[in-house]
Amino acid sequence: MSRTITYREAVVEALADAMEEDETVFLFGEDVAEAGGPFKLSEGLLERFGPRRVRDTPISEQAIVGTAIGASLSGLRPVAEIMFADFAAVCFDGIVNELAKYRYMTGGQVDVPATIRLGNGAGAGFAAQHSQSVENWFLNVPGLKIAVPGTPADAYGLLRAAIRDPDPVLVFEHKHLFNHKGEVADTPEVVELGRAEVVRAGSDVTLVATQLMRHRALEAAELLAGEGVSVEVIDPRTLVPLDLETIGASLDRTNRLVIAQECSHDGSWGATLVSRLMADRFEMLDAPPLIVGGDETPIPYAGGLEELWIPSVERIADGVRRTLAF
Amino acid sequence: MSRTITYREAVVEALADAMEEDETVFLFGEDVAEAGGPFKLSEGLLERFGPRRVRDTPISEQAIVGTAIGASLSGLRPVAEIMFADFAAVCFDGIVNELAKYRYMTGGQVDVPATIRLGNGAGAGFAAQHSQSVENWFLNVPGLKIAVPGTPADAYGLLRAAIRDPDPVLVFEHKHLFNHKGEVADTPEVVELGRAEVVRAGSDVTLVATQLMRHRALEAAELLAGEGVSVEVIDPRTLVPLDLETIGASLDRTNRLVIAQECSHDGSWGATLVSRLMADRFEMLDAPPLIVGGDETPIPYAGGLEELWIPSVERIADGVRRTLAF
Amino acid sequence: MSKTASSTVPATVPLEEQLEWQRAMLEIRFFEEECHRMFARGLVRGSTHLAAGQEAVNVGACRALRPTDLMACTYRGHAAVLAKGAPLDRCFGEILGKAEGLCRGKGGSMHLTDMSVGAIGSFAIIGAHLPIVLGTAYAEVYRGSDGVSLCFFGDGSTNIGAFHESLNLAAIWKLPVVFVCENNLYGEFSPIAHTTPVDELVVRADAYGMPGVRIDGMDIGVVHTTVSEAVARARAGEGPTFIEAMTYRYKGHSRADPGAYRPEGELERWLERDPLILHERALLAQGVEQTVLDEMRATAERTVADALERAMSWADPAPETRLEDVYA
Amino acid sequence: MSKTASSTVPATVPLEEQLEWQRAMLEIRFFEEECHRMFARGLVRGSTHLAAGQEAVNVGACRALRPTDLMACTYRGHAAVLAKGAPLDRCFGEILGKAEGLCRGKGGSMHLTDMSVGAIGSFAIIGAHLPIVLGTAYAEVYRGSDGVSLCFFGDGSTNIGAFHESLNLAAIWKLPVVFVCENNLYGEFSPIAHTTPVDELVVRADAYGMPGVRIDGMDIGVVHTTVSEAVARARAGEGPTFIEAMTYRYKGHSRADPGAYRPEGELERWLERDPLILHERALLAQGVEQTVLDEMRATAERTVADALERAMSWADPAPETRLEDVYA
Ligand SMILES: Cc1ncc(C[n+]2csc(CCOP(=O)(O)OP(=O)(O)O)c2C)c(N)n1
Ligand SMILES: Cc1ncc(C[n+]2csc(CCOP(=O)(O)OP(=O)(O)O)c2C)c(N)n1
Ligand SMILES: [Mg+2]
Ligand SMILES: [Mg+2]
Repeated sequence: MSRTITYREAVVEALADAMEEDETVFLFGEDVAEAGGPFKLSEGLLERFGPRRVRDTPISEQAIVGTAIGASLSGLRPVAEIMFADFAAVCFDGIVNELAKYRYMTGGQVDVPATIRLGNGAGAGFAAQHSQSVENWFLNVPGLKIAVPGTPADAYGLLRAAIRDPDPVLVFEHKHLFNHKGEVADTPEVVELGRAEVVRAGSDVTLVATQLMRHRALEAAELLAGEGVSVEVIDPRTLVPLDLETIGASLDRTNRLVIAQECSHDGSWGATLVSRLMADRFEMLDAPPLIVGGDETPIPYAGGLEELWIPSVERIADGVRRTLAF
Repeated sequence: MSRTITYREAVVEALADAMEEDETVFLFGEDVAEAGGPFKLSEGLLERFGPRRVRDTPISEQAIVGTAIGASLSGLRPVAEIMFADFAAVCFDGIVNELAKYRYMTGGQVDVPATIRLGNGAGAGFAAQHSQSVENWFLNVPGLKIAVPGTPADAYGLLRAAIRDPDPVLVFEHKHLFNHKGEVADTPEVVELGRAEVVRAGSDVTLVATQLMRHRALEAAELLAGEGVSVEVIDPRTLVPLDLETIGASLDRTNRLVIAQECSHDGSWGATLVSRLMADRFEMLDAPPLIVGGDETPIPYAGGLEELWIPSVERIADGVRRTLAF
Repeated sequence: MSKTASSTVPATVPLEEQLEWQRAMLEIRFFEEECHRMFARGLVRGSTHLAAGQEAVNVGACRALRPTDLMACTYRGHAAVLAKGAPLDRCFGEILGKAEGLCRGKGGSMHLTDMSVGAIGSFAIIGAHLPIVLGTAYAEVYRGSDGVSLCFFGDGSTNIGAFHESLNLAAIWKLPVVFVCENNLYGEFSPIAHTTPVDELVVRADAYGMPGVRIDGMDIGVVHTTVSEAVARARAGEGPTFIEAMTYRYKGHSRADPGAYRPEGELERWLERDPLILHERALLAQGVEQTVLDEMRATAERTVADALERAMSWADPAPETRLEDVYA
Repeated sequence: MSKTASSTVPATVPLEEQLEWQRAMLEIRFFEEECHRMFARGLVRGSTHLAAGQEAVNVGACRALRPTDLMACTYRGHAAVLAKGAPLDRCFGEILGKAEGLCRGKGGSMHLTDMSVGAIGSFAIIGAHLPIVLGTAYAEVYRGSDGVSLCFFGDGSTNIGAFHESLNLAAIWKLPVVFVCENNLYGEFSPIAHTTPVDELVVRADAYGMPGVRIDGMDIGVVHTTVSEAVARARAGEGPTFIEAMTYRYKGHSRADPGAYRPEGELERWLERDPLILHERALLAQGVEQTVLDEMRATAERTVADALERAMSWADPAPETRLEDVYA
């Protein structure tokens, strides 16, 4: 049996179920407890689990990330919330130099099962410092796993997997999807990290997208279906580990690749994916891989401008058309 | 007339000449003044320019970057030193959210001519947190310019250009090259940002590399010349702006691309370059672009391990051979 | 609270200037009320944070500065930016995302900036601007000029790393900075005691050997006097000062927040000491006619409404402008 | 300084334990001397930072802990990690980059870690570990156990943001942490007064409502007593303490630094109060025979030499191990 819930509800439920399952799981961050979370992603959890397991912190992101690392070393499974993902910049050292490298630098002496949740993405007019898709800052940092759920089912399933995982996982929750509704099973599934989802099968072109772009990619695919084009839409769901097999297998059939991403090109996961696929599947491609992304600019505030910055259904469809026309 | 100086001497000379030329240029950072710099990159400058223009700071990288931003807003040309580039992580917010976006978010009200110099790269056993090639963290951050000098001439010329530039420039100075010697003109040239250098002309394959890798790429090219292979070695010198024209023109002749980089693959400038070139020059390539880089791991301490992590001349040459054999 | 409490009148400030304070506070209050209505009508994107209740801190402090002095504030910055002299219409324009907005529609409510009046920025990442005023202040020292940089920030912001680094560097370099903490008792939904182990934030100044003072932030006279002293010391090369101004925000943290976490009666108690009321009483006590004040209020309301109307009439930014201003 | 000055003998510490302190300090001193020679011979990669002179702080503090308590220290951490109980040979092994080094050769001198003895890490990014002990300490609270986390850091590190956030959170959460500042007067080549506007760092504890105390860090008895009290308070749920231990590093900042920036005679003055000498005098005063101490010294020297010899004989890490330990 299944039911329809919002992305936000899925996050709350995942947190609750994880805490129910494992006594070592606890949640902390700014206003996550008494206020139920700045985005209401922990509503009711303080009441249910008490202040030992659901804790408010000062405005101190470095201390938050450090607490997550230390608690991990001591065998707990901390879940830290960084309100807007952009604030990862104020605790970047803890994430990239400590959290990511702890296991390695100690020669494997410890597990570091910390989960860091971050509110990602654009679309609501929060401007350049509260709208970024911040997963791209962490791609060149071996040691982290990166989850980018795009649906309620994945928001639930990837968060549960992240919390169980013995390695640090950054879970980017997309702010513009918090009210997005989707199906989950009565007992929702845990989604293995590193498994892409073929969201829609198709044969003419492989269209890869995450989070908000996944939905626009689907819409574009439907639009194009009306034009007689069969688009396969794939959501990698985690960028590290990256399921190159599923994407590659699709490419082997379609021979054309389009990526839709909510970020500028350089240093992006899309560019990374192109480079990886080129190395292995150069000969499979009939057209140059095409990335539909944000402009090489910060994200503007004004509605009309932000709308142009974020790839639209039409821009994505157009990318597909150009790739097919090559 | 020209002379031979070290990379370190080139940096000191560039700083001195910039301060001589422009009264608004000043240098600050940890131990840059009285001690002449932790890496002796500002030796003699305090004596010459006094404490107003050459200043020591506390161990406070956020304050250092902030000072650079503020001084820029007020019309000075600050040059801030971040000792090891890895420490950019503790002041990441200032760089990516403030410095990079200031002009944009204010609708172009100000120039932000700050220069941030950072000690980059591996090779001396400083381990995972003091050896990274940190330019990759900034690729997905529009608004910054990124210089990666590999020779004394470029260390001089790019730093001078960075200081004159009206935009923020991160200048990554490679620690393992500080004692490296090279030719500079008696009055060394300022190197325009965004112009790659064709370091060695060749016709069989285009080999792109920066900093330490540039030198190994050259050695590999010489090695391969002995095998009858003609390698064109190109050093982009700045990653933003990126001189796609020069690299692309080379590719149009060689039809084969190898990149040597001192970092892991995902989110790297090499992956970015591959993706950009694929978009424009897909049909020019006769073989898949190949990246010779560091492992997808943090950088290990032990000599034998670090040596394996950093691409060697032999590994680079091998990459070229494989590309040619495709 | 006595029904006749009024703001303290600094002997040295001409009545005319004191009337200007009231005018500025009134315009700001009306501005914020318009913003509140604009959200309700869906005209404001993202979030917005009103400073209603805190006007005395912003106006009292900014009017202790010269026009050429610099000021940085937070996302709760409409009041500060207006107090420093930014035009009402272009502030509205920015919040509405218009081409003629202060930042060409690229910044929005949280990022009002007007370099031309010395409002160097509104900062929405907690603590981010404190390091930046170090640089503007050092530039004054560097040039041998006597300009001052003033920096507003909230109580909750005193727990972030950048705060610490900034106060330390400002102190050791003896920079001409005035740090003004707008202690409105809450950081988002958390009362300060929930996150901060000291009762008075001003004790933190001691950690930097910096003079610190805690004042009534509802009393514009007190704010003005205290900040003026700090500014004078800064100009004289005697270094930074930390001022903790006790104040209150009447609205919730941001537009989505009704402020349900506040103890009953708290808002009402603060409203009794509304800076506009306190200062009106002070003006009356100095012989200003009530009708003059009533007219000032009416004019302010009209001025603000006109500014909004103008801003509403402006064009949206042209699409291609989004690609401008990344590099020079 | 009197030629008969000695360390303070805490009445409650058995003589046997006091002898252990001396043994530990001797081994550490010899260990560091070997390191010094190893650099000279090119056996150490990167940089290395010797703690010679600071042994009383590390040993006095670590011996106030239980084996199950946790300790984090800086890149100048050989002494602390050894004091917490890490084996000499595997520490040497790590510095030499051997497969049997504490961290399999992946960490090196700046990153000695031995979780099995509660030495959770040596941290080379200034301030990075202070937030981390918040988590280890909270884990004790979480489990209802009474373990304590002790955190060493330098004087210069008190100017970085992470210091501030950590002391604040530790205080507001009343975490069982003991913060031990090794004030050796310099951060790299900068005397503390060059970078820090307060004479005594301990005043910074007040900014967090945290008990703070400044002590003689050359006197192992004083260190041990002070840390023991702080540990007891932490165990009892009374929260963190800040201890500023005045000490001195005999060598320069790192291997490349001859320490030329020091005023003449400074090193000599500190050497007179060498913790090994002070404590030897205290032991003699309690009736320990000089011959026993001489033999202890000789044994320590031999033990260290043997450990180094063993470590030198170990194999380099196998190439493929560099790809291990990234993920579980
Ligand atoms: C680094 C960072 N962390 C968290 C936030 C989210 N946030 C925005 S406002 C705010 C509360 C700030 O409180 P305070 O400093 O007291 O200012 P006030 O809102 O009361 O004016 C928080 C936590 C942020 N913007 N930046
Ligand atoms: C964030 C950061 N900035 C700068 C450095 C470079 N650095 C290494 S040690 C050191 C001095 C630290 O001084 P102190 O805290 O007093 O410790 P000590 O070396 O005296 O033990 C500095 C600046 C660093 N490792 N990390
Ligand atoms: Mg507040
Ligand atoms: Mg020190």
